[in-house]
Amino acid sequence: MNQLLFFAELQDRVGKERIDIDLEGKTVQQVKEYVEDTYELHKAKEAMIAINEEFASRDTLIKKGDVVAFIPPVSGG
Amino acid sequence: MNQLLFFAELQDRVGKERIDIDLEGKTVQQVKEYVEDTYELHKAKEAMIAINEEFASRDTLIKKGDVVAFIPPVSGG
Amino acid sequence: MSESCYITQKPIIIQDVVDRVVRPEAGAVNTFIGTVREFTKGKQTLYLEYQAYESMAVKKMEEICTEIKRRWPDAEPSIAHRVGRLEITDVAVVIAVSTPHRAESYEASRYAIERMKEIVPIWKKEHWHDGAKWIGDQKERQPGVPAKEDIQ
Amino acid sequence: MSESCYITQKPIIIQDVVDRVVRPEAGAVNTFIGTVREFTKGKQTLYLEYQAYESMAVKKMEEICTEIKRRWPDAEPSIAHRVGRLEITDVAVVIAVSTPHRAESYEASRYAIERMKEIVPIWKKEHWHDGAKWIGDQKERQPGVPAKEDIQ
Repeated sequence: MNQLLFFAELQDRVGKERIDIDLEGKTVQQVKEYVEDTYELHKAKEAMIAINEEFASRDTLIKKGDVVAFIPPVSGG
Repeated sequence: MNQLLFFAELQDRVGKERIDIDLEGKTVQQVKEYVEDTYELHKAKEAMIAINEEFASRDTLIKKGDVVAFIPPVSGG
Repeated sequence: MSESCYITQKPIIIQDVVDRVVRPEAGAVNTFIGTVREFTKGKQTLYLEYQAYESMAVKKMEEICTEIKRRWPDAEPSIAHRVGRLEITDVAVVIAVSTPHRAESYEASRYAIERMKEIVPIWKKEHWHDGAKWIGDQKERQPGVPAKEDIQ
Repeated sequence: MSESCYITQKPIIIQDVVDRVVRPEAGAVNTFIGTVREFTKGKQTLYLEYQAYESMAVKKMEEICTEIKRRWPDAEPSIAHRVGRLEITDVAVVIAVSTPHRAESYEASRYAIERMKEIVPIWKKEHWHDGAKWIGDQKERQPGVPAKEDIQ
């Protein structure tokens, strides 16, 4: 199993900050497409993905237990 | 009459922070030479002169009541 | 030794961030304070809401501190960011960098705030009279993974 | 409205200087804090003594603020300098500049400290184990009246 985390606008749109879901074996790109389709989240495309709190490239494979977070363009500071 | 003010090293050397003296009609340059000679203050040369709290050029004439200050190279901040 | 980077829901005490970097070796501390501005491009903000992916945000703030120490070996940085609801003029972020001499304190402090806006997962939602919106500066970023992280 | 420039014998409260420039129009405050460094070119300082030609110094600090507002019309600066005996890590000067956006806050703050070191009649005396000396950075200055003031 994996945790899928959402923040900011994506969190508002999904309506949850966290979803427990099995993503093992999928690539980051596949996870983005899955979220885009499932939640009709066009903005998911613009987000970066962090795996276990580190930015991941689009072809990275999700492993068992990985925490996968959608990171929309940041605006802190 | 005029007030002649000294700061920092010049104050330590002269031993006073203020001298009451008539400088009317002298130029800034003449005041510097006077102080240099009277107090054997070689360092007076390096100082700027402020008249009534404004930096003055060397040929400025001292007027009655002017407050004349020796401003050694500053080191605040 | 207190942590050099933290996220808090409470008002940030500027002195507290400065205290984390003041030391006998330093003669200069540069501090950047980000405050909530009332008008952005003519539009009035009523208040802001900041959200963070807290554990990752602290990690990324620490990463920025590490980058700073690599570039300016004598620098000591500290970064604090507030989350939750912030009113106009409230302090959102405080960066403090101490260095032996002043030039480096300015450079490193500037570097820190620019990097904050690139890699730290914190977001703000602007609330106006007629609505609200999560802000994200898409122009400055590439969609997907930024080139930098991709390469590393 | 409190004065934007002042000299004090008491410890400078950083928050107090920052408070003088925080306002709804500003999103950024840059602060420069000068602290007493223990070692300068390998020589240990025990403590410093700052002296000011106070009335003129405040006038010159205000002049710097005026210069800043001329160059960065949206900037709001404040400068405080301490005099008397200061121990290692004590704060000697605090400059705060608020601006709508961050770039200008850095530029104006840097400008302020550079000008402080040029035109404000404040001096420091370094006290060491083996003596003491009034510091004045002759190299950076011309003897006599500086060209700038001469021309104006």
